[in-house]
Amino acid sequence: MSDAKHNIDVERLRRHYATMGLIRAFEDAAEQAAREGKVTGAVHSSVGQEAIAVGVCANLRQDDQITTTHRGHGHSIAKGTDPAKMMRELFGRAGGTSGGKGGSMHIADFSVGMLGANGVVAAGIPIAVGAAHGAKLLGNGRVVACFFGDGATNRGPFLEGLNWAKVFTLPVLFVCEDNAFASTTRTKAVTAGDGPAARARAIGLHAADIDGNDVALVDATVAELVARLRAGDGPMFLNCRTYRLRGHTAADAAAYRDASEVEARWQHDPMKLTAEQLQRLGVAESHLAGLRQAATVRVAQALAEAAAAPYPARATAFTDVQDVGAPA
Amino acid sequence: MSDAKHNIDVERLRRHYATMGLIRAFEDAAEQAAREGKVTGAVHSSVGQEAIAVGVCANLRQDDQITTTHRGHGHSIAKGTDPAKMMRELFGRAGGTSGGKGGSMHIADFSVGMLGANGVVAAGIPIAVGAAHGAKLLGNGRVVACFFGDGATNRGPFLEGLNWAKVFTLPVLFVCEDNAFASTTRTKAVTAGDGPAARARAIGLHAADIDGNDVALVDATVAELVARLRAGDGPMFLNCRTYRLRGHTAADAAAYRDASEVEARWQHDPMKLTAEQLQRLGVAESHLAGLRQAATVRVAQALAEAAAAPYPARATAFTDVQDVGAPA
Amino acid sequence: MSRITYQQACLDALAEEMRRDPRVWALGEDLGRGGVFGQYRGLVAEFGPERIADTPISEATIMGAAVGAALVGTRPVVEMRFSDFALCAVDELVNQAAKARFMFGGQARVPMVIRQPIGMWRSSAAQHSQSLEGWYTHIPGLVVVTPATAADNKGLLKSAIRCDDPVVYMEHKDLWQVPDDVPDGPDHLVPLGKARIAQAGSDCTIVTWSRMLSVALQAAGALAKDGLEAEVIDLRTLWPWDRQAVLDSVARTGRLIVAQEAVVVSGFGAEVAATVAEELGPRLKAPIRRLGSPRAPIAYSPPLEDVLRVTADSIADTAKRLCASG
Amino acid sequence: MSRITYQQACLDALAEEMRRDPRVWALGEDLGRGGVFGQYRGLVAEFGPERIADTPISEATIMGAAVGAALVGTRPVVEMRFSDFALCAVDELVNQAAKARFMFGGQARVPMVIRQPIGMWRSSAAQHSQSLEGWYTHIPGLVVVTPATAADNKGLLKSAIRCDDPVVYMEHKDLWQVPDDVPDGPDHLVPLGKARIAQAGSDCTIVTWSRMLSVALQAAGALAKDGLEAEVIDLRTLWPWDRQAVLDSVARTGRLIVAQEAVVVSGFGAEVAATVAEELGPRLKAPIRRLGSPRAPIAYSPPLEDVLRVTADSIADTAKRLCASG
Ligand SMILES: Cc1ncc(C[n+]2csc(CCOP(=O)(O)OP(=O)(O)O)c2C)c(N)n1
Ligand SMILES: Cc1ncc(C[n+]2csc(CCOP(=O)(O)OP(=O)(O)O)c2C)c(N)n1
Ligand SMILES: [Mg+2]
Ligand SMILES: [Mg+2]
Repeated sequence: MSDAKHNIDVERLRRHYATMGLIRAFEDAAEQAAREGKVTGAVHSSVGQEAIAVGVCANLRQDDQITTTHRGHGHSIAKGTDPAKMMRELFGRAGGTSGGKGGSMHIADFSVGMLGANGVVAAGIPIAVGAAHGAKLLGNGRVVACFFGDGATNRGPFLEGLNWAKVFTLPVLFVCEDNAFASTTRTKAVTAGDGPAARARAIGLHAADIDGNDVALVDATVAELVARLRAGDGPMFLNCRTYRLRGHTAADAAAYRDASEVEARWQHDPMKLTAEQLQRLGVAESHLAGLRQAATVRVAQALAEAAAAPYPARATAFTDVQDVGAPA
Repeated sequence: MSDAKHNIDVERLRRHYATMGLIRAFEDAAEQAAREGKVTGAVHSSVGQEAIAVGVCANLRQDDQITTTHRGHGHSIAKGTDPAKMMRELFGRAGGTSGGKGGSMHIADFSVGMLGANGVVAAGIPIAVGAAHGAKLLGNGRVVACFFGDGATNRGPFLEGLNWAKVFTLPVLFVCEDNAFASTTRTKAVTAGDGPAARARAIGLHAADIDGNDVALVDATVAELVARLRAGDGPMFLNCRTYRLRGHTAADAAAYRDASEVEARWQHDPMKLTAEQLQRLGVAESHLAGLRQAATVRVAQALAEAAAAPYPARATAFTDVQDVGAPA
Repeated sequence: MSRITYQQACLDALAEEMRRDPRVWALGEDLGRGGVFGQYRGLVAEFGPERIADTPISEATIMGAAVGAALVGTRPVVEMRFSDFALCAVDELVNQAAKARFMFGGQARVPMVIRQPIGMWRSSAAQHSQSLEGWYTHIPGLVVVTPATAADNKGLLKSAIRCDDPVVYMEHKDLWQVPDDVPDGPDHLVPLGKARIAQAGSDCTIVTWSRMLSVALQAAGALAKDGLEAEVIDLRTLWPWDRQAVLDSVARTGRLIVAQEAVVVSGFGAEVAATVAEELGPRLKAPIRRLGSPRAPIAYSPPLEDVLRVTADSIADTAKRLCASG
Repeated sequence: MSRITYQQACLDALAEEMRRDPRVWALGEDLGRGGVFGQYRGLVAEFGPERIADTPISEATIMGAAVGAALVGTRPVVEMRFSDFALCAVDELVNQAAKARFMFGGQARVPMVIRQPIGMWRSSAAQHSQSLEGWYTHIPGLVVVTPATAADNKGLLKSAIRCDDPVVYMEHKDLWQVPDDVPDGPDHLVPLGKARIAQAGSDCTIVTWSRMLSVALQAAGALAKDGLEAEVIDLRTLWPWDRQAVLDSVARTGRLIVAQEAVVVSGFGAEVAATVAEELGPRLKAPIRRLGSPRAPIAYSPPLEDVLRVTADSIADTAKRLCASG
């Protein structure tokens, strides 16, 4: 059985829903842990944006690669990172994805092609472009998806990176998560012109501009774009309209926007939309509740494990610095 | 009498020709002096691009402001800088525009609103934007023209500066001198999309894209754009198609392009085009030759004066550094 | 005198200077909502969005536009949020702001303040924790200020805003909530380039700045219990720095410790140590000692982060050893 | 042994390494036409435009793309043209290249070489003349190399390309045409972190690097005529630097001069001086002396530019005064 509109099969959509639920559960737990002081660094939740991560990464092979941002838990999970390892990272513990050295803003998991989150807005763009440049030089057929926010489109590397990718005909999919905010500022208030896709087109990229809360739509659109990447057509651009349902960080109450605005946006929550779609396709709500429950349990377990895990050995503060000239 | 096409009056066009001739003479002399080792730093000639400098600056008041690039002699002269002072600067002498401290790449003349050349490609863009931001805050009604090359449109500040100017509705005219080269590279080979104007439009700017070798056209176009700036319509963009008739610097023989290509472009030399136009309007070639001759004489005198001028006092190596904490 | 926080002190300073001089304005991301550390809270209500300007995420142009705006006669206060992000705007700071006055032969000045909060702030990790003050002392044309107390964060910020040259103004992220007695009224100015003897002593000299001041004072307290009198000097301004105050002190004590949070290698402590060695070398009673971070990126995990911190114990131990020898 | 220029030496080094390892490639502006100093001349003919890549004027992305390409297993050699322009790419170098290996817990490495020619080159003025090597020694994760001779510009570049961490490789613009005897064949490697005693001596130690080496050797020649034997040490690599070689030498001579072209204040000479003061302080026979540029931007006009230069005379004079005292 499949949804006519996007020709998506129900099993695929069900898997998307399960992964989105896992991301949602992870974000909720991470935010809570941050508020309780158990996670000592900043946590940027991607609640409301799960469909993008899942719809994009569903079209990537394990050895394809992604770069992400400060708001990267969802992308990591969608690409295949073990949430338990990532939670240990947030807790700064041994066995975390980066051995506790990076925390939430520097999640990376090279084993699944997750080349790293970034604490500097837009800094992942040139890195993704370079990874694609490397893939082309090595001829390994990999493609790279580069996630960034709408706020990042006002930084220079956005222009430079897109131009570079086009000039060198690189297999990069640029994915803008157009969530209406850049920290406490409405992105529109500081952004001129017709948006990210228009900017990309002016640099010669093919660009799609879609509802990023519709996971089937994201999936279908990306399938096409990635096929073009693999065919050697050069970089592709995808703008995903969405909304940041939480504060900028776990510490941000986001009082700069009306409760009513946020409530209205919850009606467009991708988890809700996907559940409705699955129900229309005949999947029972009880089954969906089971998926959500499984995610909650898995994350609760990850949380408990992380809280119980030991801190890294102090000597690791000086490992992985550099081969010559590291502190003794 | 006036030229119907651009409704330019002959006296104005004659003045443009004279200024263009002055720039041409200056550039020729400066390049020659550089080759002879009399000018010790790099010289970037604007030969072939004079119509842009003149057509733009003719529409600025003395207290309006400009920023320019490494290739900025023409803009400076067009804005009103004394060529003799500028030549002294190139010779590194006392009495130069920057007291010999800056040289060709750091010409500035605040007395006529010339806020500085720049040795860093695209660095003048944010500075121009900030000058316009300042003008708006001070409410002094000034407008700012910002000159840069086609190569600069691949640097991040291009995106950031244009976006900023539009967001804050600033009175800046961005002028791209689209001369086909960025140093020894053909700009097109490293630039994706439909060119500078398309990029500007995607950032919400009104953009004109014209033949930059037609001084009457530049003048007429800029008249309109500057009127809109003064009316508070926000930043405007002008792409001027032209050609760099000389090497990147005086030391560059530009062997990476065919002589035949360059010859063909000389047929489109703005000095030649303007002379023909003036002749069509009834000005005798002998009069034009007189203008050119006057320019040559004036520059020769500037050159002689510069060569005879003393070097700055050595103590000035430590002045103008900073008020507190300068070297003793 | 009022007891106010470091954060409130700089808020007051900026507001007072903006009232005093209509050419002063501030620009940066999220300033309209008070800035990321609340150090602009409420200012937009008094001064409006033109003078407390919310910008795009465009660090290079925040810095570059401020240069342009300064060249034409306004006095911008630039907010970089974290000194780490200012690395996106180094050309604009180092090649443009710092050099324009000189390159143009003194035709114009660049009166701007560049606020770049520095330092470790629990689990901010490698890209949000750096202390790069030493870098900017190396760049001609720049003034570098590192306030350690609320009183100084008022008086120095006001002096920085009145300075006609670009001032890299580095608050420490771990100090925002720390209170101090601050002189009332708009006339409290702290001059650029003058150190403060935070505690007098005769056995050894501890030179420090920024958040490390409180750690050094703690060490001095511990040393006092062992009968050792440490003199603690807060440099306050790193360029120009108060060479004379340091040389006078070390000439008296014969022993120097420089304590900094930054990476020791090529940190500003090297400049202080090298200068003292040049000027007083053979007259010292003991070798100079620098304390600071080992040369490793700053880790996220609390115990790993703590490995890099200079503690009061480490300062006191070092002082004791120096005083024992010689 | 062949007598070749500094420029030819690094051309040979890059070509040899590109032949040896197909993952090595170079990127930057105008490389296809040989690069701005001819240091890539002819390489595109042998290796093609994929491996000698002409880029847009996009310094931030040249650097950032190289980081990405290094993370996935290629070995990029980045050309920044002038170290001044690398200031447009400091986030990518300092926040990304230098930290990725550590932040990601050692999951990946960033084997890249960042070529940043430094130094005064007649009348290049304030934005094309800086020597900022000291900055990068302050940044954990970076290796910093400053070759002074053609032989080293071959052997060190090869070692830099083989290094698995980011190497800031700073050639000096005034050395391109200087010839030297260079060992033949592809096996000439100079190890990172090892200094070279360019001239042995027992009366004082002159520590230097990059172009200043030739000036120091000239000074040593002049001193020899006065019967003073200066030991001249070329550090070659500033991070890691050969502390032991310097300490051994100064322990013997008892006198240290550090000569650098960079601004003295917070330059790498401060690190050398501070280290020697810490380790040998009371055993020195004379105060340490640093020579370098006053803290002013570099002017265009030749006589003003020359005011900032360290000369053989100033080094020799300083050495004589040190040897007289103590
Ligand atoms: C260069 C830089 N400037 C500023 C910041 C602070 N900052 C962190 S996230 C953020 C907002 C980013 O907005 P957007 O790109 O839309 O991503 P979102 O947070 O909405 O996912 C800002 C300003 C930063 N990390 N890096
Ligand atoms: C940031 C930076 N990168 C590289 C250079 C070296 N450079 C000087 S001029 C130039 C070409 C500029 O091309 P364009 O902007 O088209 O100006 P044009 O020279 O054609 O006037 C380059 C690459 C520089 N000065 N600054
Ligand atoms: Mg956003
Ligand atoms: Mg050009």
